[in-house]
Amino acid sequence: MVDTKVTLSGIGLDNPVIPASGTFGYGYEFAELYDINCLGTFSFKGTTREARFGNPTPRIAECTQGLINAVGLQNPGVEAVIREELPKLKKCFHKKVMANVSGFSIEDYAHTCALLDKEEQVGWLEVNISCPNVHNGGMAFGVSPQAAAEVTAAVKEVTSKPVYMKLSPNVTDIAAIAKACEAAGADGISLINTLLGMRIDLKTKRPVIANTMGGFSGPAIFPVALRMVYQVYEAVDIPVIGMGGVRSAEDVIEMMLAGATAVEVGAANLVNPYACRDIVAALPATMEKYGIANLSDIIGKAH
Amino acid sequence: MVDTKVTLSGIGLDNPVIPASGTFGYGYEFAELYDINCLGTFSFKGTTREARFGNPTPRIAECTQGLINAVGLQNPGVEAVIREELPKLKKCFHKKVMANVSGFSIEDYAHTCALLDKEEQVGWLEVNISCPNVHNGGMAFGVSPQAAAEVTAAVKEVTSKPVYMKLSPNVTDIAAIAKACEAAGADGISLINTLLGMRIDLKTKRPVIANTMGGFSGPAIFPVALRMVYQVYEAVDIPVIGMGGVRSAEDVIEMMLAGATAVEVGAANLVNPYACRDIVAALPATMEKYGIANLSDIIGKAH
Amino acid sequence: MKQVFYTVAANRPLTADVWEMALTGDTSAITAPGQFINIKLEGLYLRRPISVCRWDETGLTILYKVVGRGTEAMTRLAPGAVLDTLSGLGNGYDVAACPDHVTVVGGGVGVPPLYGLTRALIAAGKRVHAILGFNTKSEIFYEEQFRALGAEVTVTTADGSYGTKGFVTAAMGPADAYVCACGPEPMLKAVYGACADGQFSFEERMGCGFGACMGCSCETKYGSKRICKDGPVLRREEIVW
Amino acid sequence: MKQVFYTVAANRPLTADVWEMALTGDTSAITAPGQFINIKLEGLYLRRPISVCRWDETGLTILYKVVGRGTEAMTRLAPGAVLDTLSGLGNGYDVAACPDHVTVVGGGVGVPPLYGLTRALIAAGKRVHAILGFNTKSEIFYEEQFRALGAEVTVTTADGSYGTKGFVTAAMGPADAYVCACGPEPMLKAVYGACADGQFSFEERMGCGFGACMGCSCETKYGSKRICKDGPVLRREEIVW
Ligand SMILES: Cc1cc2nc3c(=O)[nH]c(=O)nc-3n(C[C@H](O)[C@H](O)[C@H](O)COP(=O)(O)OP(=O)(O)OC[C@H]3O[C@@H](n4cnc5c(N)ncnc54)[C@H](O)[C@@H]3O)c2cc1C
Ligand SMILES: Cc1cc2nc3c(=O)[nH]c(=O)nc-3n(C[C@H](O)[C@H](O)[C@H](O)COP(=O)(O)OP(=O)(O)OC[C@H]3O[C@@H](n4cnc5c(N)ncnc54)[C@H](O)[C@@H]3O)c2cc1C
Ligand SMILES: Cc1cc2nc3c(=O)[nH]c(=O)nc-3n(C[C@H](O)[C@H](O)[C@H](O)COP(=O)(O)O)c2cc1C
Ligand SMILES: Cc1cc2nc3c(=O)[nH]c(=O)nc-3n(C[C@H](O)[C@H](O)[C@H](O)COP(=O)(O)O)c2cc1C
Ligand code: FES
Ligand code: FES
Repeated sequence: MVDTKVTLSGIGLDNPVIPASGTFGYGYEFAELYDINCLGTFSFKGTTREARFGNPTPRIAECTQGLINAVGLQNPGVEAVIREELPKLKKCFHKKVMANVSGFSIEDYAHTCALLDKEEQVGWLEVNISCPNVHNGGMAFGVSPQAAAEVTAAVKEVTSKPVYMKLSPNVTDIAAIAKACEAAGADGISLINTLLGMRIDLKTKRPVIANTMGGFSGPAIFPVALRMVYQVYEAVDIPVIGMGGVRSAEDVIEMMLAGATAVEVGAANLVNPYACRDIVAALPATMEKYGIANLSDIIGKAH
Repeated sequence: MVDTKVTLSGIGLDNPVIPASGTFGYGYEFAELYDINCLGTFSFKGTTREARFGNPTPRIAECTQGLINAVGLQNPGVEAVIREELPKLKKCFHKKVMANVSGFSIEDYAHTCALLDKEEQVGWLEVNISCPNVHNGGMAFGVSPQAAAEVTAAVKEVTSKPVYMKLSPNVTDIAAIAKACEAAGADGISLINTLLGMRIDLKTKRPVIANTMGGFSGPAIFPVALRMVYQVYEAVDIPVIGMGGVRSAEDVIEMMLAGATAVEVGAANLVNPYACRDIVAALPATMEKYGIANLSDIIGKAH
Repeated sequence: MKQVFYTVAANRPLTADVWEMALTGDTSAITAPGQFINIKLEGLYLRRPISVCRWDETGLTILYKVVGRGTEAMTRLAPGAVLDTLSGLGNGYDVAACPDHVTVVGGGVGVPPLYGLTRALIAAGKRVHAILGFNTKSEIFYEEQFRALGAEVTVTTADGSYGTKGFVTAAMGPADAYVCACGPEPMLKAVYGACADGQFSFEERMGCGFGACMGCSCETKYGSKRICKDGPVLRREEIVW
Repeated sequence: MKQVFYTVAANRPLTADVWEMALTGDTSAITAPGQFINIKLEGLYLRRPISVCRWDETGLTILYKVVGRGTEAMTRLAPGAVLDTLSGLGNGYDVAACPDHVTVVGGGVGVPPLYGLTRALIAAGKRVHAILGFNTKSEIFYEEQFRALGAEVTVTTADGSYGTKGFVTAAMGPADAYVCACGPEPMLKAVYGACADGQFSFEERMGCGFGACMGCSCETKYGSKRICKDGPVLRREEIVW
């Protein structure tokens, strides 16, 4: 029997498969489709201090082997999440969940994380720094090592839970950002968020997405994601959660060889609602095919 | 009848379709397959001061809707190109060709461009700044506005031909790099070069590419390329040549709507040697389908 | 919602660009007219949402207009082909909430879900006035089928080549107070203005089609709703334009 | 080179993981044994290079080992399926350059191109000693076919379960001075050391397969060559390990 277990900052996971934030809601709706306790854990919808409707529609554009989304962090706000979503989730998911947090200022992040820190259901905080900083001309926190470090430090101050900083791939030097987060106290790094992408409608001759551009993800971006996971694994000594285009057990193994301790699955859930369940189910046979007895042994083995 | 003509720095092209550097050799081998005079022009294999064998093999890795290459600028060196390749090309291609130049120091670029400047066959210089600068710890010229500007200025000094700076997409702020090139005198911007990507072989558990990473291109990268073309078109007042994942007449039109005056086609030539001929042939009917009478009218129309 | 692999039983053009496809397979997830299925097509990343036109225990029928790569690919599916779908998506029309006399108003490929709705309304003992709007005579489909259900049918054509000339609202009168509508957004807006109450089915570009991605959200008087899951049918009074 | 759409005429397993596929269509671009075709498969971006095992005016045969997604997909192709290929790629073996006695040495799926070569050599009046190397008895294929051509055949198995025990070099003697070889690189290197002259066919990951991308370059005594166009066959004397 193969062993699919991994450990993420001291918390054991039955397997490394984690639905990615924004593609799995707050979990309970997928629980109508299958028993989501088969998952390692999951990262819930990006949550902000206040409720947000998000961007105007159209928010979705199709691409070759991927999609662009410009949802714009629609969510009911952290207080409603704690009051309404987490209790619903508790009924169907009996593991620790990963709380994905977004913000538009350092204070936003700290406030939201402080509230989620009190929730027993939350195992890890995953802090998405691809968001625009309203105090800095809208430049994303994640494109500057300094800003990334500031968010990290502010969050670490208000929580005792492990903090995973989720990086934007739209940067020249991903390793520098990861290192800055590590130096500021991050417990782990999650990557990649979506690549900035765009499509134009040939009939209307206008951008498909109302907001012009959006976040591109899906199988198309896998080679870029894998490369960044590899680079960040070399740059830091904290665990890395890899994601970007993963859709099969093979992809999970490839990400882990590059350096991922666990692997998130995003877009694949949208086109196949059973994607994560299917990947979890396929892992043991795929491990056997490639001669892997213990999944945690292969982390970073391609280095 | 629709009109497919466009003008690139004063030189008219019958159509905007240009095989991209590195995927069309020095042209004459494709001339055995079809009459390459149907092309707008083409950009020849990246040429350097000295001959280069390039990187160790394997140099190629397959991806979902794309490939990674780590050819490493194999070429016979600028003198051999002028002595041997251009005369062979002259026999089968009767239009101006685009000379793609790479280098590892500012002097390299200037030297190579100065020699190509004397060649009557050469219509434009396309200067690839994705190459590592050996005098600066191997950081690519294309990731710094200063270094990009320096290369631009050095090349402009030695040539009277229009200079297109070819940008690397592996940067935080593509518009800043494009602006720096424009300020330094560039006549146009070509983009995008390949995204840095990676694959790992599950059987050997080693990177597929001998050099670990390589340049990722093909249909998978189209949304990123389109977005950057759109951003650069807004940032500069010089013409933009768009590329990255183009494989159909529709893609050509989408790139032009984003702001491209002409469009290069790379990876598509490798899987379908007739790709560019087929795109040229499909353009008129595709224009009619989308109500376009004059291709040059739609440049940047999505803005 | 349920993942169902349907088998194509028939696939034929009704007009120059509208096709009718009959599928056989499990329809147990379909509970109301106005729901849709989301179809996976070879080589395309996102599924394509298409309304259920009618269904029974053995299968369903969809009508689709050829507008792009996905619907073009659908025309090439031959009987026997197997389609990976998510079936029974969305809320559908609330038949019980309808009064005794209902006007259904469809524009172009907004017409299909109204067929199943009309059948359900008539089965529930209600009277139906069906206003079917098209651009021109050659684009008309399903007029006879609506009549065969027992509905009073008015066809409008924008160019007057058949039936009432003008848009669907040209055929609406005081009797058409409660409307169930489906069609392009400008039509919905016009119909909204011309009636007192009713149910409106919306379209939006979708990521998932089953409520997971928030790609299709729209604002309503009662907060944001997902067109794919809380819709596609909204009650008139909750709509915010 | 020529783009040819071949029709699958037959496709069957010879061993647990080596299959034989017969294709019908235009073979006019194939001019020498040892050339290959490059096959486009649905859903995979790069074409798959596979050697021509034998060919005539009406079609050709390939033998392929199932190692990954592409070759797995090939096993699912039924007779009648149409394959988009680039045909007649590479230089192939130079039959005219061969002496009167030639030893062909193949390891595993290096064996297929040597079948066509052996046939050509014998047709040209030369004697052929074929050394076919496999891991174990159950993996052997085409032994009879080589014999039927009139070659003297030695089979080697690494585990000794059939024929000569050991690697192909175990079966090479002083008479095997001129060798045409195809197989994994370690085998080629060993054979290189065990012979005086000959022609060696190499494999490399390919971008295009027809000389455009420089993806497959290798260094030789006479400068760099593209395995796909200037190769896959190199003369012994030009090889640099
Ligand atoms: C709930 C719902 C029910 C629908 N029912 C029907 C129906 O019964 N008959 C019918 O002909 N059409 C219907 N449509 C519209 C249908 O989904 C689109 O025409 C179809 O997706 C176009 O796909 P394509 O690949 O041909 O076009 P492309 O333009 O190539 O598609 C590109 C992308 O845009 C999306 N897209 C394009 N047009 C639309 C649209 N109007 N609405 C939503 N997404 C779109 C596609 O799904 C795809 O993701 C419905 C749409 C929705 C949301
Ligand atoms: C000139 C030439 C002739 C060949 N002739 C034969 C033959 O007659 N019979 C046979 O069984 N095999 C032959 N091969 C090897 C064959 O090309 C590979 O086994 C095949 O490409 C594997 O594809 P896959 O999708 O199953 O494997 P995957 O591992 O999924 O392929 C992934 C990528 O790697 C490439 N690749 C994998 N293995 C090889 C390899 N050994 N050589 C080159 N590229 C590879 C694939 O083409 C693809 O681009 C030949 C290779 C070359 C270069
Ligand atoms: C519809 C959608 C919504 C997303 N929302 C969030 C979010 O709220 N927070 C976040 O950190 N990432 C979000 N992401 C990014 C994903 O979590 C993931 O990082 C990215 O999509 C790459 O993975 P994939 O290629 O598997 O989709 C979203 C992605 C999609 C497709
Ligand atoms: C095999 C290969 C070799 C390339 N060599 C060069 C080169 O020498 N110089 C250069 O500027 N770009 C080179 N490129 C980049 C292409 O010109 C192009 O910018 C990139 O591939 C994106 O286009 P595509 O997606 O259509 O391939 C190469 C690309 C490939 C695939
Ligand atoms: S399309 Fe995903 S929530 Fe509606
Ligand atoms: S594979 Fe492209 S040159 Fe050989």
